[in-house]
Amino acid sequence: MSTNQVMLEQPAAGFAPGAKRLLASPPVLKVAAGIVLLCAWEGVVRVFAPAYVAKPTGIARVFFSVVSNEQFLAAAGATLWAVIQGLVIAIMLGMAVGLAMGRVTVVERGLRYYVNSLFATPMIAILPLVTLWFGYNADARLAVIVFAAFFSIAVNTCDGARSVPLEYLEVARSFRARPLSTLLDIVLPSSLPYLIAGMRLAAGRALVASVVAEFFISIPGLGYYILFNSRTFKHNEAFVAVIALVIVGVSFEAVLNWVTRRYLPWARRD
Amino acid sequence: MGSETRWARHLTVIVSLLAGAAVWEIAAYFTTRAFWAPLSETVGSLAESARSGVLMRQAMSSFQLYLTGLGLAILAGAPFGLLLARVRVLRVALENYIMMLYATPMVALIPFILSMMGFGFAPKVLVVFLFAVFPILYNTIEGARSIRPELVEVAHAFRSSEWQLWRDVMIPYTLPFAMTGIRQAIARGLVGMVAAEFFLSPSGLGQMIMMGSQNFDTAGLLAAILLIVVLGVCLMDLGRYLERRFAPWRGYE
Amino acid sequence: PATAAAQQKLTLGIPGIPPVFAGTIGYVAEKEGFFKKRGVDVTVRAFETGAAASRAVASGEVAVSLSPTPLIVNQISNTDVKLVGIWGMEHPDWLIGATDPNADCASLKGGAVGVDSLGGARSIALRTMLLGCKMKIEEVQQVPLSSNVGAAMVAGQLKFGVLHIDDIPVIQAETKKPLKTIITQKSIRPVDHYLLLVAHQDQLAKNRDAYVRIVAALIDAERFMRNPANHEKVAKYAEPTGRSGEIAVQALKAFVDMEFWPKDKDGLGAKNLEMVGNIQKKVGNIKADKPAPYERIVDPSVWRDAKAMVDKK
Amino acid sequence: MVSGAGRRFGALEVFREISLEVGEREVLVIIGPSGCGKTTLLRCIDGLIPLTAGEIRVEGDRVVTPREGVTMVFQHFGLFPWKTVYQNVAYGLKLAGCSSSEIAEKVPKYINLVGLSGFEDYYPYQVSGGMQQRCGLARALSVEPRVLLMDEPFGAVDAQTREILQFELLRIWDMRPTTMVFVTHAIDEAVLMGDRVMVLKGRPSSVHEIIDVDLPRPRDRATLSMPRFAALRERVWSTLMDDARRAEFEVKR
Amino acid sequence: MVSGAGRRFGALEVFREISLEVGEREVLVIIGPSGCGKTTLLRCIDGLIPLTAGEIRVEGDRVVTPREGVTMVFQHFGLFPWKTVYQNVAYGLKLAGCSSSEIAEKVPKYINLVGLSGFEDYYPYQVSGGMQQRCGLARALSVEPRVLLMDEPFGAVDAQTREILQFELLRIWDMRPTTMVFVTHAIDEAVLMGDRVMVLKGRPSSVHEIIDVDLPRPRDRATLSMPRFAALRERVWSTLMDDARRAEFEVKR
Ligand SMILES: Nc1ncnc2c1ncn2[C@@H]1O[C@H](COP(=O)(O)OP(=O)(O)OP(=O)(O)O)[C@@H](O)[C@H]1O
Ligand SMILES: Nc1ncnc2c1ncn2[C@@H]1O[C@H](COP(=O)(O)OP(=O)(O)OP(=O)(O)O)[C@@H](O)[C@H]1O
Ligand SMILES: [Mg+2]
Ligand SMILES: [Mg+2]
Repeated sequence: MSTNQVMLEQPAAGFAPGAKRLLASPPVLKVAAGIVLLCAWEGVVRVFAPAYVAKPTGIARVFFSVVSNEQFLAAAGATLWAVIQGLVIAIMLGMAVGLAMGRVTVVERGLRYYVNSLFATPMIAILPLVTLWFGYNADARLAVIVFAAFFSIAVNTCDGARSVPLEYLEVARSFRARPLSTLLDIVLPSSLPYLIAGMRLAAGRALVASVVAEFFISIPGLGYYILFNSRTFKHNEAFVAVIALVIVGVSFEAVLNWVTRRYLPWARRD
Repeated sequence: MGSETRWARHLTVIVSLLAGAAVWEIAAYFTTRAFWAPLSETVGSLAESARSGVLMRQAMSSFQLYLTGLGLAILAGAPFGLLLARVRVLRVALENYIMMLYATPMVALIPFILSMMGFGFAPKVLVVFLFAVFPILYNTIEGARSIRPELVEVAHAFRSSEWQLWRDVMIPYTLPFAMTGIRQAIARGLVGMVAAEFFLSPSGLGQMIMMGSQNFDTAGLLAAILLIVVLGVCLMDLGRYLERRFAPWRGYE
Repeated sequence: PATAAAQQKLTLGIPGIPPVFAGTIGYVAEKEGFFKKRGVDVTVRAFETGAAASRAVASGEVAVSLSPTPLIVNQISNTDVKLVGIWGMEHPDWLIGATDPNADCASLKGGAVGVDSLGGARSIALRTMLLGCKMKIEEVQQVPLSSNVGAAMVAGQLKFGVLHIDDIPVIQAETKKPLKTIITQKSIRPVDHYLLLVAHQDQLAKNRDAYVRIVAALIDAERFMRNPANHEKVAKYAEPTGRSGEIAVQALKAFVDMEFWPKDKDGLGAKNLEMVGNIQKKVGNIKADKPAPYERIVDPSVWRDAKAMVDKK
Repeated sequence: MVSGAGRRFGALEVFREISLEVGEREVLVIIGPSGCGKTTLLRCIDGLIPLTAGEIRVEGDRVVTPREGVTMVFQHFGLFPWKTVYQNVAYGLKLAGCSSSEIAEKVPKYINLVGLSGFEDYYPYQVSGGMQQRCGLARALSVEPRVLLMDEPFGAVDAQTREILQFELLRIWDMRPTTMVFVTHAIDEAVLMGDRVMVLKGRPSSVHEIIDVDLPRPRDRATLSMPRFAALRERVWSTLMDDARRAEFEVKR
Repeated sequence: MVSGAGRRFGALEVFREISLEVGEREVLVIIGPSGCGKTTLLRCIDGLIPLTAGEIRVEGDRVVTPREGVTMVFQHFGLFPWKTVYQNVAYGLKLAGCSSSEIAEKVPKYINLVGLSGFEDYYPYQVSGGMQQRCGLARALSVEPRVLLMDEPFGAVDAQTREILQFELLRIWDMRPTTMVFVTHAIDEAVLMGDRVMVLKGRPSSVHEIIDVDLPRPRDRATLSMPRFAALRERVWSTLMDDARRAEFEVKR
């Protein structure tokens, strides 16, 4: 029950409470706000901006031709695939390193400064170096994605592994559990929520990384698609790619939420 | 025993830092200078640019951009977030869109900003702003959603007026969440700053990196990156400090 | 002739997204099948800037790239990168254009001028051309826009830009206004150098045959482009550069007339390159004592062998 | 005071047809299994939420909103984590519109009364649960209410502290008797505190029985040893038992 | 069994010179104010942490690490939130190396014993506190230990549930008496459950008194009404009182 429900429980005064309630119902509100925002965008662009600037009607006009365009699909596929690959690599490496750091003090002390400072670094900054090492190709994009995602996973897994509640470890010890079984039965599940939080962060960073890499390296992908089309003043087309990116970002979020609800029902955030 | 373990703790850290420095230095002798420059040269380059004043100028330019963007994001994000926190209708209407924008990789908008607003200071500030503002909004709303209804009820039980409710409950409760948002904004804003300096008109530390890479001046490139790493770490710590500072009562968590 | 080189996939990097018109020769060689004919498998790829393309060559990622000569000369003079020029385009067609028909040198002061990137080819050209206006580069504001300077001027974002000849008809067609040419590179410095086809020294030593075949294919392409009968076709190939149809044909004529793509020579004029080196030293882009020697910058032997290969047939 | 009260949340009818009257200076204890609507009833009496049937009158007036002179002590303490003990106690007075000199005089008095002197500047998380509830009690007492509503005030503190607090409350009440509605789970407590014990039962719950507690006042530890106490305790227990068992097996949420 | 036991955390000496012996099938209750080291002592007996002085023997062997045949029920339940009730109960058996057929046979038996049948597939957060503690109890009982260590098993459940669970535990114990060390805060509970009640007091704490509980077994609700019960209750209280008061005022952390 949220704050405001408390207040809404106050006797509803005024006329036609039914209509009022309908107007105030969340879906109606959300859709209305969406329409208002789109109209505002359309209006502002029409009045103030040059003709080529993206606006809802323009985007709607080109939308279907763009999403059925092979080049666009290839670009979207390339970006998505790179992000997924990068995330998988980063998750595996990050979990390994994070768990090691979380459970083995020497590893933690040895790596702490590196992992923490690279976690705090905007990964765009190392793009020029990465292109030198990996070349101007998809490998470099993958490398940037992995770099961007790895540290948030490692840091979070490490936090998770370190903050396994002592009481659980105590229970395990009391039942004479062996170290491996403790790791699998307790440390891993108990740091899962942290891992998920890390993945949420990592997914966002990975998307940024892939777009930036494509800007910089000029290889096919949504970032490049945006760059090319906006440079040729086809903003509406380019914006479809932005929408695709938003969808990807939001779906990552949704998938993680779903996974949390479905498989980690106990890890609710209160 | 206590001092011994502390010594051991420092030892591992020192060994690891020294090892890192050594690897950095030695790696340079196994590749060409274009790929990697030794630590000594990097530090030399850093000292050189500090001496010539380039470093100061570029860092100031970056900082100006960063602080302006971040400051605007805070000024706009926090009050608007609080407003959304209290006005349920607004919040319900907008929260999904804000979450969407929170999940959007804002770099993708840079080409549009470039061709619409050009290349001056303003569009760069806009980029930093866009990177920074949504974490603040998002977290403030999260805070508002998680506000403990008991506390609002207490306020009502004591016959609190609307503005007293704001003063005594809403703002104190949401502030730490806004601070979490600001911590995230501090980190994201830095990314925004570098992105703006890369992809809009080069300036500041971003320009140093670009120039270094273009001229195969790897020492200069590494120097600039090192600087950004240090900056990132400091800002991250600052963010954490702020987060703690504004919620001494959060000790129970 | 199926040689070992044929198995290898090679890439030719050209600058600009979308690419500059000079890169048309690459597309012609690719699409007209000259590379295949010479027994190499080459794809043309556009890079954000010529600098990025040359970095890709240095990292071994790309076999050859067309990159701005001043930049390459700087890089070779300042660092130990193993780049070497094997073919080139001597004639820069740079000019400073203005959308305002009354603009002149004086109105440039403090204004925003579109370039490709800071330190990029257009930026260096701007610095040179400003000498003709008795101005320093610091007196204008450079706006890096890759190869979109023209487009930005069309969109009204910019009043001034460093442009190629072929940008003029495009801008005029879009804005339906005449474009004022404030100054041209050629009028300031007739002897200059624009683009170098650069390769990595080690790769070149290892796989020289392939490089000879690439240059041979480019020679073929140049001859093909020279023939007015082919202009329609070339204009179609030039599509990726954003110039197509009538505009491309016009531009093509202008470029062929000025022998933009070197006609039966290697385009590696020693005088031109030394000139570039000296200028770069003078403006402070070269930090070493003096510019790298001609022999270090280029390797004309590849072109010689390629010419022999073309003539043999 | 309460007549024919009923309350439903959507389809769930929490209680129905509850009527009760509390005399002046009387302590009415409400006991019932978890989830039977004790808290809800108390919130209705305080005017925090409206009834869906029946009506509530305090001192003759119908209750629609929290009224002056009625204060509630919450099950969850309801302290503001960002306020110190002192500020929390002062909160009620501040909202009641007391002058700052009045506040400065009364707050220490009540802090002292509940035995918290010396802890004025602690944040709630820094003191034990028992002390937090004392603080909540001081906040409620400080406004000198005519009616005190207590919602399981000792539900969240440990057993020994609870015993201490119970007798302390009895002592405070003896010093300054007020009308009190006291909700609890614990049978000992119900019998010890109440003049009458009202047992809620059923689903929707209603008044099952009202038991008069004829133990003499003032009550103290000796009361616990009286055979009459054990008998009353047993009586309340047997009234409750079946229901409590069933409730225990109901899945939360 | 425990002789001259002492334990310190750094500078803080928690308890010293504790000696006690628990006979077979005897229930020893340890009671003491919060923070006096009850949990710590139990953890030492279980072998989770070592003593800093003295020694502990179980069945003649010195305890250095958790031993087979001794199980602990935790104050905090110690259920794994990511395991269902069934999986939690099975955990102890699995680690004891039971075959899966044995697990499949025993788990339902003990789940039934504590009255949790039908809740096998619920996660801990889905069931009430009382049910969570039953689950912890089933886990401990399922390995059929010879010694049960109970650390305030009913400290976190509500008063009525607590009464129910107490008598249920008595019933289970009557069916299958085991040696038991039972830690609690609550005096009722101590007197009700124990054959002897050991009162810890002081700072560092030590055994203050051991009170023999001469109430007949089997015990049931009627036990509560015996005058002897009230007398023993009062005796334990008066032993505890002063200390508990002082502890209550000590700031946590
Ligand atoms: N705002 C609400 N919306 C919907 N249902 C509610 C709300 N508040 C309480 N309930 C439901 O009303 C019933 C009674 O709740 P209440 O908190 O009054 O019980 P209680 O007797 O105080 O329980 P406890 O002894 O555990 O404190 C519960 O089933 C609860 O789920
Ligand atoms: N791991 C530890 N490190 C340092 N001090 C500890 C540790 N565990 C317990 N203590 C301290 O030892 C003292 C006794 O703690 P313990 O948990 O045994 O008390 P307790 O009697 O079980 O209290 P409660 O009744 O509140 O459960 C406390 O002051 C506590 O702060
Ligand atoms: Mg309640
Ligand atoms: Mg304890």
